[in-house]
Amino acid sequence: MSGAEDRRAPPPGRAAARRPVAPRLGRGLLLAAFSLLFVLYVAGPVAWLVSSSLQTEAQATAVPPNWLPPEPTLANFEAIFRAAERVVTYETRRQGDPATGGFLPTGAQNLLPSLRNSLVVGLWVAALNLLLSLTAAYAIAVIDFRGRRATLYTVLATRVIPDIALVVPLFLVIRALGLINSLAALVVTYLAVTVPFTIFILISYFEGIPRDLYRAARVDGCGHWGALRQVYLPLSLPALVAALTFAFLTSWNEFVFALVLTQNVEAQTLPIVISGFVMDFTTSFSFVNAAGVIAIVPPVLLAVLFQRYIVSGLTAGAVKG
Amino acid sequence: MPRLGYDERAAALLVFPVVAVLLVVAAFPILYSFWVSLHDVVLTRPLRRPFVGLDNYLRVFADERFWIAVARTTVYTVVTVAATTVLAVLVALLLNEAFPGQRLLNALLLLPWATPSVVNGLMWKWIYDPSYGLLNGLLVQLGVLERYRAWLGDPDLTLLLIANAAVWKQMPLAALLLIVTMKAIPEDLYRAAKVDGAGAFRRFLHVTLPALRPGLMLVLVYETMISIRHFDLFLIMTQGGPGDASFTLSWFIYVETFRSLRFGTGAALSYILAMATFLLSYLFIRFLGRRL
Amino acid sequence: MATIVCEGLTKRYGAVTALEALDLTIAHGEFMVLLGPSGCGKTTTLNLIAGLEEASAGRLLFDGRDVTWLPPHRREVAMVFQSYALYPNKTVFENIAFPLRLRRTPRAGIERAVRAAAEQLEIAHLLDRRPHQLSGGQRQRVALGRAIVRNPAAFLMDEPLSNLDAALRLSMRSLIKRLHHQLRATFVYVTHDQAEAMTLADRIAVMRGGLIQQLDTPEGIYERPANLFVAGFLGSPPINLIEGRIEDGAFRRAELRLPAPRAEPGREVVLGLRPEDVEAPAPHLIPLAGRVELVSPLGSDTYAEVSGPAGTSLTLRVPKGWRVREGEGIEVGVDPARLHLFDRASERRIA
Amino acid sequence: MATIVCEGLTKRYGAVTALEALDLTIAHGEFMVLLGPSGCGKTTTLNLIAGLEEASAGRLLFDGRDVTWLPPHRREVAMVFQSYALYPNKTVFENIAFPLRLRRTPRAGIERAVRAAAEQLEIAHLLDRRPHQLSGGQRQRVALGRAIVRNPAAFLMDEPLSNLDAALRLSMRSLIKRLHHQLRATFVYVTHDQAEAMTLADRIAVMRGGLIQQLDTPEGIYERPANLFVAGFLGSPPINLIEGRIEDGAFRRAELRLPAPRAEPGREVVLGLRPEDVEAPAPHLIPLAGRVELVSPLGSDTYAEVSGPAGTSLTLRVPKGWRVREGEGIEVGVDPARLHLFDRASERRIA
Amino acid sequence: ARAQAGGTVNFIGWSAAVDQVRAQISAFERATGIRVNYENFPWAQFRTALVTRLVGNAPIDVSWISDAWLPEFAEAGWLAPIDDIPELMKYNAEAAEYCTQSMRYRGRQYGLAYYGDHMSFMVNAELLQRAGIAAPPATWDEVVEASLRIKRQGIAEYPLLLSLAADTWLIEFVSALVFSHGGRFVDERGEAVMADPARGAVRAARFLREAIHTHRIVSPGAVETAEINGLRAFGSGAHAFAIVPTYRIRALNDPSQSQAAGRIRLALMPKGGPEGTNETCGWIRFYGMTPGAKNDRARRERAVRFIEFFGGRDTAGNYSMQKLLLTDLGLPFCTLPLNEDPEVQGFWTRWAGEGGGAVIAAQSARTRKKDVISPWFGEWVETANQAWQSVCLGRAEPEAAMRAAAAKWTELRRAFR
Ligand SMILES: Nc1ncnc2c1ncn2[C@@H]1O[C@H](COP(=O)(O)OP(=O)(O)OP(=O)(O)O)[C@@H](O)[C@H]1O
Ligand SMILES: Nc1ncnc2c1ncn2[C@@H]1O[C@H](COP(=O)(O)OP(=O)(O)OP(=O)(O)O)[C@@H](O)[C@H]1O
Ligand SMILES: [Mg+2]
Ligand SMILES: [Mg+2]
Repeated sequence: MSGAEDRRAPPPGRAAARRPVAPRLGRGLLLAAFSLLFVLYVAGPVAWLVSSSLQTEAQATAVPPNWLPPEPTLANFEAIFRAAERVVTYETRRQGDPATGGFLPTGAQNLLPSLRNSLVVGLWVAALNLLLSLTAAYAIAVIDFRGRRATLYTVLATRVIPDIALVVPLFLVIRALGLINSLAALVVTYLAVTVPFTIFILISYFEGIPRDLYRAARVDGCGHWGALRQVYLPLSLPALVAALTFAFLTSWNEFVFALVLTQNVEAQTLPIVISGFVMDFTTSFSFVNAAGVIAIVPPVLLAVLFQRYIVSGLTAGAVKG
Repeated sequence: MPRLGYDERAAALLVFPVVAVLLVVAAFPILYSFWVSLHDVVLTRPLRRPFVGLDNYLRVFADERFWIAVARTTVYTVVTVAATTVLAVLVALLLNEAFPGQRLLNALLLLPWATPSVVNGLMWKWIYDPSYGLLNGLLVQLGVLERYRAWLGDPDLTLLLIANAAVWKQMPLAALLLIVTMKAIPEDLYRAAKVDGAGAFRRFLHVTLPALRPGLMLVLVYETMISIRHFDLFLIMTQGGPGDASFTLSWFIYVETFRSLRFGTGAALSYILAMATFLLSYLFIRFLGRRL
Repeated sequence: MATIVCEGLTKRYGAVTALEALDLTIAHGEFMVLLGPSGCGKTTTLNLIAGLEEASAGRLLFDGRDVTWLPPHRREVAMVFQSYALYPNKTVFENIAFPLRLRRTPRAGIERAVRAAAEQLEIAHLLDRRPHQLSGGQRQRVALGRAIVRNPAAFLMDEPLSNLDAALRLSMRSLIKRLHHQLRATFVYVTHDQAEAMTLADRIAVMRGGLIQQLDTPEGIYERPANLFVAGFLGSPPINLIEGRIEDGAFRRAELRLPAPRAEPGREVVLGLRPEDVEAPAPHLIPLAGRVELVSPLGSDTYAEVSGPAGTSLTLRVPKGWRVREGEGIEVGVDPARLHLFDRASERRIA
Repeated sequence: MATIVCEGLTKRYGAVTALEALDLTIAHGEFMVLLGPSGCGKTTTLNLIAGLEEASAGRLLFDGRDVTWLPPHRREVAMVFQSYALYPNKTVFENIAFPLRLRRTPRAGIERAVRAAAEQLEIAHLLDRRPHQLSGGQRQRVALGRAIVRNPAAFLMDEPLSNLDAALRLSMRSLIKRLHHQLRATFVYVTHDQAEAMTLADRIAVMRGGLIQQLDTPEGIYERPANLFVAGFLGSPPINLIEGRIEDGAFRRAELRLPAPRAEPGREVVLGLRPEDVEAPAPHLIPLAGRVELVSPLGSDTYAEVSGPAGTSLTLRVPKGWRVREGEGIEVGVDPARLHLFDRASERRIA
Repeated sequence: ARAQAGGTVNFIGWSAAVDQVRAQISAFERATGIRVNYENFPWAQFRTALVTRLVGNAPIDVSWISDAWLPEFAEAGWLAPIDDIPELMKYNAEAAEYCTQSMRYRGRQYGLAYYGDHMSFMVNAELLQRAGIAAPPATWDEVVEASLRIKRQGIAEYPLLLSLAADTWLIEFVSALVFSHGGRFVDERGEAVMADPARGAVRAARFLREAIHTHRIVSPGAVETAEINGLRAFGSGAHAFAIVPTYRIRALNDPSQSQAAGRIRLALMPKGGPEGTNETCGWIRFYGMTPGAKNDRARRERAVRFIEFFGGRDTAGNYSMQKLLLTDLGLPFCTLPLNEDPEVQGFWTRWAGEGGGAVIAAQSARTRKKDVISPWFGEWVETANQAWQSVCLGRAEPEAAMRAAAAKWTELRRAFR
């Protein structure tokens, strides 16, 4: 009906008043101060790890400490990456002397394979964990079935017993399954170790997702699987990232179970190999630290990759009220 | 009234995989160690392991070391959990802000967590070392300290120093969980609070903090669970010492099980610790959880 | 298409009873409007029909089949939520397309259906946005769109037009009406808008505190309200209620006297007079005089608060073309056939 | 109390301009209603006034002070959000009490104020519940409660009554009116309900696409709409618009001829006739005849769709007491003073 | 020669001398055709890993065992005696008596030595010289005196270095102190005498306490100083005296590992108090065989050959492994014939200085095994460690601490019957 557009020509643009600087400055300073503290606390020790890994043993244990490497050396790293699988005979054996920089703990050649083992185990655990805990968490958080709470508490209860008490029986189980010294043993074990808590993480997040969304999905024709896939999965990305990181890093860090369930380079994970560098006769801190630095890198890279999924406002605009 | 049970069936199906994994891997060890806790299993006497009911538990309660361990564990757990939680809240608040460099800080946050426990223990032991430790070096260079001193060797400080190493490593997970919870807070609530007249601090108090409840529940439950059972740092850093300064329950369990080879009392101790852990977790969940 | 039968449907939330033994039969293709004050259980009724809440007691039948425990996605009902419940991660297009995708509609069919719906809802230019980028009314229309692209057995709509402007509401109303005619699906529709209720409904159920007060056609509800509550609830401004008693076949209150032939003498009653049921005085009408206290012009109409006879205070719609001023007298005529009479004790309608 | 001045306020979301150089002065204690179609920028305006969004351009003054960059919690405005935005962890009581707590009101004072507000909002029995245990309308009233317990410089209300039933809406409306009288605070109020707009507003700003179309008193808006859009936007059912041209001081379209003395001859115009502006034929009225196509009884009134002269289709309100039937003829009278005339090209009002 | 015997030996050890072990394994595999499956874990976790495997019946044939565990493991049935295997028993004839004794429990022998060592008293000759001390002190009183002098002159803050962290080494360090004070923990009948103030244990404890708290010649940090940290600290040249495992002499005098290289000399363990002797504490680690291996003919044969090759002579008739360990790492051995080997003698001269070898031999002759080794050792040592640490921390009177350790001993001993 209304034919021509009645659009007043916009009045000559009056620029917005200049945004005052003071409050922004205050916030900036506060943030900067806290950021600095944060960096010092979180990255300080790691910085030392890096710095000492670039020093020789003598430099690293000097008094007063060398905060920065006086003559940075990559010897420790070179040693790790050069170390190759070799036949040790009388001729090729190493006589340990940790201070020379050329020192290489036996087992250094296992570091990269164990890094691979750790990665494989961690990724499998993270992936399977997600599958298992997503479904379970959805059921517990969303579906009102009898025994809902009992399920949660039972699952959590599997994690209250100290690992050290479970070491021997777990060894028996894994042996019965014929999985000793296999990555599969670690994967199932870590699944059992991480799943209860990732379920818990996801549940507590799911409960915050507006229930009307679930209802809408159900009315639109989703079964429980559909609601999980279409509503809960996409809306809980941050929690998924947290759960994934948790599962991955827990397997990445785990020590006691790996110690008893694995025997050699076939299945040993990074922590086991690194702890093997802490030897009775010769411990090279600078070398251990170099290994530590290498161990830190992959998870941090992964984390950086996944971090962009930790965003806010995922449910903005979904419901009113 | 007939009940179709679609929900029940779906729930069963969805929960089944987890239950299966746990049954295979977790159920036997847990039941086995419970069985052990009811028997007098001492490995140096392999031929006799009679059923003794709750004797192992009673023995433990009668052991003065147990009460020392309870005291140490309590101090350690409370300090670790409290410090982790408070720090994590602060860090989460910082990282939840948008500012240049925030992504970098986010990546840095992962550093301690990604540091393998073994390296973490060694690193802190090194930092605390009485003759060439960094802490000494730093404090002396800053003029705070006159000469190098023993840190872990001071029984009044040992637990706190170990706790510090633990907090450093555990805080990132806690912070991440809190950040994730914060991301789920509807922006509308902040807008409402602003209009209602709340400044930044009150918004934190009245909007962020209540909304953080589920996150705090996660953090408290998890941190309690692992702190109360912490073991590897003690193995690497103090082995329960000096004296009994870091003689915690989990260390006691280790000693009883693998040093004394008394699996029976070790298991009984484990179950006592497990009960305490479960109870605490339950309280946190009931207190902070929504529908749980 | 479905006949929906609620048999004693009850819903309790702890100590709160949201719905109490609701008996309601909605026929094939009927357009049923639920009307009632805030918190009376309308949304709860829809939720129960959709299967989104478990009934605490009672049965629900679709076409004679007991579906009380049938999960929602098997019920083939479409619903517009009072809270919209849009999928925040999906675009408007995907939100609307979602139910079709779940039904494996071919891609082209979806495209066509969604575009057509968006066109009708006047949100075609918003298809690529996400819900948080929309205004309130736009969100509401997306929610509506998600329902109307479907072809379900029943539509459940919970105040689907509440946040729209009058013009839009009108066109949406006719859109829904058309939909109803085309699909002949059963509709259960919640609204607070009387015009909507009256124009759309085949029948209206007026609820209060979880109970149905009256179930009737729109005219029935408006013209023969079953009790005081229904009478008072419909109409804006609401009906004027005057307490009095029946004497000599007439309603009496002090000097006020109005004919009421069919009422039982001696009864304590309440007389109802709708503000719009007054006209210019005329011989066949009962005259009613008073003093204008307050005038509220609403544009299309003007209402006056009048202190009438026998200490009553009445709200009356000023007949077309009159000019009234506050403080002046006014005299109007009332058609006795349009008066409502209720028993004061039982609050039931007498005549 | 505050005078609110918007100077060229502009808000852009990427490519979307939600608000375009809004100039609006709201006086001390004025009740300003924003009216407009869905998505026209009403909520955006409120957000800018409250400080919840940053203006892309323009300035905002409170009592002459530039507050464009003042954070919201320093502005002392109370707001009812379209989406309610209740604090999910707080009880209803705590939700309403929250702004008072922030102002360190004594405990007893809070208790009293919250109870009083809840009483008026008819949610006193819900004070211990949490938002998720409330119905839609109850939530909306809690949101309203949170605003009305305060004594701010300005109230911003975004469709605060949209989910309430007519009866409740009426009593809430008078509650707001009383509040306005008591506090003499400035109100900026968004509504789609014409009755609300007309009764509450001191002035109404009709918006469209981020621009103000007309700013006037309620009567002014209704009776002298500045352009076709405003005319068409107010009124339900909407105004009838008939295109034609001015010839010999009269509006002409085919055989239809209506007096239009003040209009410039030869102009292409649109004639507006509100449905309710027809009466029984009378000598001083222009007669208008047609055939009834559709009858919609709304209870209080009955509307008829009529195919009128010159191929027009008109919606008319059937005068009180008439009985019309579909297919029959009808003849009414129109007061020429109540006709609206707009230029067809500029869409501006002519007379 | 006898190659192609085939099969595999499962051998488990802690992460020490790994390259030497592997070198020897290569030789063994070449010589016998038997494959070796070698697993190793850090010492700190070794017992956990080993116990788990033993309880879980993992197919282990041979394992390194610490003398401290022998009674426990034997009682648990995890170790098989080898005294009915002549191929192995024949080496007793060439082994130091003290070593053989250390592998015996209840009259049966359970293995062949991997290495055997004792705690040595070492001095930093340069610091002594700077302080004008001509000869190393011969008694602990003289040590105190000398230390105080060094301390006064500002040459060293804490002249005496002791590594007393609560780990498995602690009992060996304090045993050296106790023995040199002429003391015993237990008497020949196995009764606890450590609490008897007349027997050296209390005296040793009192010495420790005074050294730390009265004379301040030992750092309070000693309670957190583990053996390896102690080694580093001594190697940094900041201390004049230390008790160190003998094998560390190689590292301490190696310029690439120690700043004090070339200045560390060995001396006899000082005597403590009136009944003091020069005795020290020794320990050995040995190759043990599991019953599982022993009861299976084929496995047993392979295990025996493995133990012989490593703990006895290799197929060429040489004590190759022992020599390897000494020359590469400084680990002393139990096999007497090797002492005559010129290379070995050269090694001692090179690393321990002129006469160093003689001191070692003399000290070796004054070495006692830990008298507390028993089936309840693992449990008792926790209490003992705590007791010693409490003394060092000044939190317990030496007498009371020793009484507590004695009480625990008696209690466990009774309970074991
Ligand atoms: N984040 C955003 N991104 C893009 N466009 C937006 C965003 N928020 C709002 N808009 C658009 O800005 C315009 C004005 O929105 P606003 O919410 O002010 O409308 P409104 O007048 O309140 O409408 P309603 O009556 O439907 O609530 C709308 O067209 C809307 O689509
Ligand atoms: N989870 C709950 N716990 C307790 N009471 C509830 C809960 N949900 C709803 N109620 C109550 O049940 C009653 C019916 O709610 P319902 O949502 O059906 O009302 P409604 O008729 O839709 O009202 P409105 O028009 O305000 O949306 C209300 O009084 C409400 O307070
Ligand atoms: Mg509702
Ligand atoms: Mg809006």
